[in-house]
Amino acid sequence: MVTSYLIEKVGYYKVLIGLLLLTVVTFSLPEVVVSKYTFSAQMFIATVKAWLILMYYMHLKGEKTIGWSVLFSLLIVAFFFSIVMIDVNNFQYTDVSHITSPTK
Amino acid sequence: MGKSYFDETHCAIGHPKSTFMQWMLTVDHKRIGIMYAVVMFTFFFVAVAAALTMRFELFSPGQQYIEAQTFNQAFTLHGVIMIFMFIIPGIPAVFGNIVMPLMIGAKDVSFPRLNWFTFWLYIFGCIVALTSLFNFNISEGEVLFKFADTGWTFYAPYSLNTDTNVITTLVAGFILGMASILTGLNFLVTIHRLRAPGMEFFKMPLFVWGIYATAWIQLLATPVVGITLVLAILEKYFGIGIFDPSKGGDPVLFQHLFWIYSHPAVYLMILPAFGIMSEIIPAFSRREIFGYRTIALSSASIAGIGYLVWGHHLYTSGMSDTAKVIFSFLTFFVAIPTGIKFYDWIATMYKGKIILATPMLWALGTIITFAVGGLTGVTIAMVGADIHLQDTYYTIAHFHYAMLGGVVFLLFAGMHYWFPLVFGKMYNETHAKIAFALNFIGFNVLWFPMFIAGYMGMPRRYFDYLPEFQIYHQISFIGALIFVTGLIYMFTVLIRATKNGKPCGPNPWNATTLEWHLPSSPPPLENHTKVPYVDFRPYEYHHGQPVVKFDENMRRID
Amino acid sequence: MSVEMNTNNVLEGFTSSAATFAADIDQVLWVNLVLSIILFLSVVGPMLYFAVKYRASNVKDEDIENITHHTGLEITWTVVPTLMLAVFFWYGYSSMKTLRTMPDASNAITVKIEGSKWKWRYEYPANSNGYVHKLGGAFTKPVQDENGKVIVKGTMDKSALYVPVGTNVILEMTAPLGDVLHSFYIPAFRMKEDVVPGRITKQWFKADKVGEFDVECAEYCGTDHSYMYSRVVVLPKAEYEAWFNSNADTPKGNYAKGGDAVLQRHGCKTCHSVTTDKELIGPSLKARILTKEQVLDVIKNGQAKLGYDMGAMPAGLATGADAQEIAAYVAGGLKGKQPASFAACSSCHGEDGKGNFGVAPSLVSYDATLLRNVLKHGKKGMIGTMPPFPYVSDEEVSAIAEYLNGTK
Amino acid sequence: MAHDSHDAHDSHVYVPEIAVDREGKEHVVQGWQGDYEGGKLGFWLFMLTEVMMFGAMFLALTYYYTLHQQDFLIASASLNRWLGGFNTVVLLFSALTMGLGLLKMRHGDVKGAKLMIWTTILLALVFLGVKAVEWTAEYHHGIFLGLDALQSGNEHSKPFGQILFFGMYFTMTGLHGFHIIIGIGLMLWLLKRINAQKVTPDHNILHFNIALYWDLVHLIWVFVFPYFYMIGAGDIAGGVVHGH
Ligand code: HEA
Ligand code: HEA
Ligand code: HEC
Ligand code: CUA
Ligand SMILES: [Cu+2]
Repeated sequence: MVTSYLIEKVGYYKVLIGLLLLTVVTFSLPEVVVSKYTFSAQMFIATVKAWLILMYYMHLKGEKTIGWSVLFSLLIVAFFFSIVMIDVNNFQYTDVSHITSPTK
Repeated sequence: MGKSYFDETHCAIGHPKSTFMQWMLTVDHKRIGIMYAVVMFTFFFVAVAAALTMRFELFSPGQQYIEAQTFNQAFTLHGVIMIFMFIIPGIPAVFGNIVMPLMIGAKDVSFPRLNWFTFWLYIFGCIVALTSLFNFNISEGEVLFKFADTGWTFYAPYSLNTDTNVITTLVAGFILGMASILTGLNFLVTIHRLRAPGMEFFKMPLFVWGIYATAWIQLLATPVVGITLVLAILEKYFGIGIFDPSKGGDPVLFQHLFWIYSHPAVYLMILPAFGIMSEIIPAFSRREIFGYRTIALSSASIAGIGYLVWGHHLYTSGMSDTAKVIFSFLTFFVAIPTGIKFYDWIATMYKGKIILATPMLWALGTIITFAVGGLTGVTIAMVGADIHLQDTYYTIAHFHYAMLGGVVFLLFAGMHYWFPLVFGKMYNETHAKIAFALNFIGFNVLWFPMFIAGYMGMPRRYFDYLPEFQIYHQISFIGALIFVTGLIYMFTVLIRATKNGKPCGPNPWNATTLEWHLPSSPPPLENHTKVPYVDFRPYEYHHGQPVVKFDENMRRID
Repeated sequence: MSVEMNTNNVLEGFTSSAATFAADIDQVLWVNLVLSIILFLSVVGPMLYFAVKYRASNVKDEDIENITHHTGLEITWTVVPTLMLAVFFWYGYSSMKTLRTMPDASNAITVKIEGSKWKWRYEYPANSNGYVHKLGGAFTKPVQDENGKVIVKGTMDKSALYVPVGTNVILEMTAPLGDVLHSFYIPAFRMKEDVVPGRITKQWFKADKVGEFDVECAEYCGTDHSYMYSRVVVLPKAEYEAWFNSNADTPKGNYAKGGDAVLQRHGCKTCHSVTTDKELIGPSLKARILTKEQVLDVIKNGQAKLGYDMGAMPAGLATGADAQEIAAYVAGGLKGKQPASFAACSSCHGEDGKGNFGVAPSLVSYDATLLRNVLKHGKKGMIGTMPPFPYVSDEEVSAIAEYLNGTK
Repeated sequence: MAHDSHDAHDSHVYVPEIAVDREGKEHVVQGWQGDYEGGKLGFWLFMLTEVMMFGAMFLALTYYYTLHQQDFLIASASLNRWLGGFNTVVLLFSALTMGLGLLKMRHGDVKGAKLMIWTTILLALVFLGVKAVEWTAEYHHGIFLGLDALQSGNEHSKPFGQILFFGMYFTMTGLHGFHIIIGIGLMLWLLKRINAQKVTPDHNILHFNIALYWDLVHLIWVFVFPYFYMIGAGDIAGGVVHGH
C-alpha cells in the first residue's frame, strides 16, 4: 500500500518536471528558433503537454471505452478544423473582399 | 397485481405526500418520460398555431391578417419550438426515457437524479424562451410581441442587428442544448453500464441502437451550437467582433458553426425514429428482423457520417467552391446506410404475417413519406441543383417530409405502439385508423405542392408572394386543415383511451423485446421484478410466436 | 413543368428558362427525378405488394419464414444505390462547374451589385464617355384596398439590371458592412448566390433570350425580405450598346427626378411613411415630428452628426423639468405657447425653432443640410438605426427636401 | 463489460441483484447505485462536451488567424508574456496538488487530502488575481471590450485582425477564468462533502471527478497560453517591443 503510494507520487512529480521543462521550452523557443515556425512549434509542444496530462494526470492510460471516446471526439474536431480551413484557404475572392483581405 | 409506477415513485428530494409533488420530484424514468411528453405536446400546439397562422396569411398574395414583421416572428417561433423544444428532446426524451431502460433490463437510467434535473433544466429553458415572447412597457401599459424574427437559424449579422429579443432566445437555446447534452450523457452511460447480464451490444433491441447513436450526437455536436450561441450573445453584448463584418468578423463562419451542430441534429432526430420503425416492423410481421447487424451498424454510421456533411446548407452562402464540392460528395454517403435500413425493413415483411394494426400503418406510411423526404434531400445534395433550390419551398417541403413525415410520424407510430405499455389500456383501433388516414392524406396535400412551388422559384420566409404561386399555397392550406383535423382526432382517441380504454395484458402485440415481459401493465416502480439473463436475440419468433418466455422470476422457460 | 401564367402577374419570368446553363440544371433535375422515382418504387413497390400478399388473413403461422440474410440481395441494395449516387454527384458537380466557373473578365461585362436592406443596386463599368451607369432601387409594394384586393400593382420603377443577350455577364456582389445577408436569385436563370457584407461573391450568366426576368432575394434579411425584388432586362445587343454608351439613365428613358420618385428609388419608403404619420421602421417624414424621447435624448447627450455650421450641439443645455417642458413643446410640433425654457434653444435654432440659415437645424421641417448629413452618416438614435446612403447625389437631396417641405 | 464484478470502492449499502441464466449460473447485475465506473465514464463524457466547446472556439480563432496572421502576431506581442507564463506555472503546480490530494485520499490520508485541496484553491485564487492584474493593465492601455480601440470606424480603431484577436482573447480567457471560478466552487463543495464523511477513501468518485475537471481546466490553458501569448514572441512581429 505505502509503496504504491510512493510510486504514484513519484510519478506525479516526474510528470510535473516534464511539464515544467516543456513550459520553459515554450517560453524560450521563439527567441532561439526561426520565427516562421513559432506557431506550429508552439502548438506541437502544447499537444505533447496535453498528452502528458491526459495520460498521467487524468489516468487515461488503460481506459478503453473512455480512451476511444476521447479519440473519437478529437478526430471530429480535427475534421471540423480541416474542412473549415480548406474553405478559408480556397475562398476565391480573398484579395478583393473587405473582411478577408489580409490588411485592412 | 402489484402497484404500478402511477401509484408509487422515488423522489429526488424527501418523501412528499401529495401526488402533485411526487410527480414534480420524481426520478422514475417512466414518469419523467411522460412529463416530457406532456410539456412537448403543449408547446407543440403553440408551434402548430404559429404554422396555421402562416398558412392563413399565405392563403392569397398580399397582406391578409398580420404584418410582415409578425409573420417573420411566427416562422421563427414555429421553427424554434419545433426544433429546440419539440423534436430534439422528442423521441429520446419521451421514449428513450420510458422504454430504453426497460428494453435493456435496467431498473432506471444511470443517473436518475441527473435525469430529474435535466427535465427541469428543459422546463427552465422553455420558460426563458417564453419570456422572450413579449416586452412589457409598464408605463404605457403596452404589451409588445417581441419574439426574435431571425428564423430558427439565427444567422449573423441579422440576428446581431435586429432589436427583437434575440438574446433571450439564444439563452433559451443554450439551456435547452445543455438539457439535450445531459440526456445524451445519461443514456450513453446507461447503455454502456446497465445492460442486463448477457446482453451484448449486438443483442440490444434496435431502438436502443438508435438512442445510442443519437446520444453520441447530442453529446458531441450540441456543445458546438452551445458555444456558437454564447459567442453570438457576447457579440451582441460586448461586441467581440467575431461575427460582425464591420469589425472583420465573418458571417459565413457563423453558418459553419451553426450547421456543424444543426446538421447532425437532423440525424439526432431521425435515428431514434428509425429505431421505432425497427421495433414495429418485426413485431407486426411476426418474424425476425432482416439484417439486424446492418441496421444496427447503419445507425452508427449515419451518426458518424452526419458530422461530416454540414456544408450542404452552405452551397450558396459564399463559401469556397472547393468546399462545396467536398461537402456535396460527403453528403451522398448518408443515403447509403439509410437505404440499407429501408431495404432491410422491406425484406423483413417478406414471408411474414403482416398485421395492419395502427402502429404498423403509421410505420408503413412513414416509409412512403420519408422516402420522399430523403430522396428530395438527395436532390438538393447535388450542388448544381441546390443552387437553384436552396432557400425555396422545395427545401421547406424536403424537411417537412423528413421531419414531419419521418420523425413525427414515427413518434406517432411509437405512441400507438407503446400506449398499452405505458397505460395498461388499449385505444379504439378503428378510430385510430381513421385518424391515420386523415393525417396521411392531409400531410401529402399540405406539402407536396410545395415541391413544385419551390422548383418554380418560390423563396421561403416570404410574407407575400407573386400571384402565380397562389394555387400551390391554397392547395396546401386545404391540406393543413385536413391534417390538423386528423391530429385533433388522433389525440382525442388516445386521450380518451387513457380513461376508458380496455385494460390489456402486458404484451398485447405479441412482441419480443424485454419491455413486453413486465410482470404487470402498467409496469411497476422498478421495472422487471428480477433482471433476466439475456442469451437471445431481440426479435426471435417461431411460427409467428415469440420464442423467449419467462417465469415470474424472469428465468427462461421456453 | 410548365404552368399557365397568371395574367395578373406583377412580375414575370419564373417559369421560363433563359440562361445558357438553365437547361443544364433542368436536365440534372430531370435525371434526378427519374432515378428518384425508380428508387422510390424500389422501396414502396415491394412494401405495398408484401403488405397485400402477406396480409394476416392470407398467411398461416407455419408459413412464416424467418429469413435474416441474403448476401446477394444485400450487396445489390448497397452497390446499386451507391452507383446511382455517383451519378447524382457527377451531375451535381458538373452542372455546378458550369455555373461557378467565371468566364474570362475580358470577355464579359462585369456589373457590381450591392444588396442592402430591401433594394438592389447595380453599377456598370465606365462607358466610352467615362460615364458610369448606376441603376437599381427598391420595389414599390402593391397597394391593397380594405378587402385585400390589389388596387395598385407593385412596381420596379424603371430600375433594373440591363444586359445584352448572348453575352457573358459577371456579377460582382457585396453588401454594405453594416447590412445583413441577402441572396441574388434569378429563378429563370436557375442561379443564386448570397450577398455577404464585407465579402465579394460572384456569379455569372449568359442570357439566351430577350425578355424580362425576376430577381428575388433568397436569404432572409428582415421585415421586407419578401419585397426585395428587382428584374433583369435582357436586350438585343445593339439596343444595349446604344444605351450603354449614352448617358441616359435607362434604355427606356430617364428616371423621374421628383422628390417622391427619388424617395421611392432609394428605398426610403420601406422604412419611412411620407404621406401618413405612421411610424414604420423609422419616423414618418410627413413632417419632422421628433418624439419626446428623441428630444430628451438629444438634450441630454447632445448631437454631433448633423453637420451644421455650428458643429456639435452641446449636451446638457437643459435639465429636469425644463428639459421635459421643452421636449413636450418640440414633440408637439412647436405649437401652443412657447415655454420660457425654450430660450436655451432659440439662440441657435431660431426664435421660432425653425432653424437658423444652416447654423442649426429646424426642429419642424427638413432642410437639405439635415438630409444630406443623415444620408451620409446614417443615424443611430432612439428609434433605431438608419443606414447611411452615401451615393445619394446632392441634386437628389435637394429634390427630397423640396418635396418633403412642399407638401406641408 | 456490463457485468463487471462490482468494484471494491462501491457503496456499502447497495447489494447488487443476481441474474440466473438457463444453466443456473449466476451473474451479477450492475445497478445504477454505486457504479464507480459509470460515474467516471459519465464525467469523461461531460468533459468531452467541454472539449467540443473550446474546440469550436479554437476553430474560430484559427479561422481568423489564417486570415490575419500579421495582425495576430502584433496583437499577441503586446500581451504580457511574463504574467501569462507565471500563471501557466501556477496552474501546473495546482494540477500537481490536486493529483496528490486524490492520491492521499485514496490511500486514507484524509487530512493530507484536505490540505492539498486548500492549496489548490489558493493557487487558483493566485491565478485569478494575476488575471485581474492583466486585464486591468490592458484596460488602462485602452484595450478592452467596448473601448474605442476594439470598435470599428473611429480614430482609435485597431485593424480587423487585432480587434478579432482581442475579442477572442477576452472571450476565451474569460470563459477559462469562469471555469476556474466554478472549479473553486466545486472544491469548496468537495471539502464540505469530505467533512460530512460523504466522500471517503472508499467512496471517492466525487473527488476523482473534480480532480479530472481541474486537469481539464489546466489542459485548456495549455493551448490557450501559447496561442494568445506566445505566437507573437521573438522577432516575428517586426520589432514590436514585447510585453509592457
Ligand atoms: C429529420 C430531419 C432530416 C433528415 C433525416 C434529413 C435528411 C437528409 N437531408 Fe435534409 N434538411 C432538414 C432535415 C432533415 N434532412 C432540415 C430541417 C433542413 C433545412 C434547415 C433549414 O434551412 O432551415 C434540411 C436541409 C437539407 C439541405 C440543404 C438545403 C438548402 O438549404 O438548400 C440538404 C442538402 O444537401 C439536405 C440533404 C439531406 C440528405 C441528403 C438527407 C439524407 O439523410 C436522406 C437519406 C434518405 C434517403 C435517400 C431515402 C431513403 C433511401 C432509399 C429509398 C434508398 C435509395 C436511395 C438512394 C440511393 C438515393 N437537407
Ligand atoms: C418538427 C418540426 C416541424 C413540424 C412538425 C412542422 C409542422 C408544420 N409546419 Fe413547419 N417548419 C419547421 C419545422 C416543423 N414544421 C422549421 C424548422 C421551419 C423553418 C423555420 C424557419 O424558416 O426559420 C418550418 C417552416 C415552416 C413554413 C415556412 C415558413 C416560411 O419559410 O415562410 C411553413 C409554411 O407553411 C410551415 C408550416 C408547417 C405546418 C402547416 C405544419 C403542420 O404540419 C403542423 C401540424 C403538426 C403535426 C402534424 C405534428 C403533431 C405532433 C404532435 C401533436 C406531437 C405530440 C407529441 C407528444 C405526445 C410527445 N413550417
Ligand atoms: C432601413 C431603414 C431605413 C431606410 C431605408 C431609410 N431610413 Fe431614414 N431613418 C431610419 C431610422 C430608424 C431613423 C431614425 C433614427 C433615429 O432614431 O433618430 C431614420 C431617420 C431619418 C431622418 C431623420 C429624422 C429626424 O427627424 O431626425 C431622415 C431625414 C431620414 N431618415 C431620411 C431618409 C431618407 C431620405 C431615406 C432614403 C434615401 C431614408 N431615410 C432611408 C431608417 C431608415
Ligand atoms: Cu434581402 Cu432577403
Ligand atoms: Cu443537413
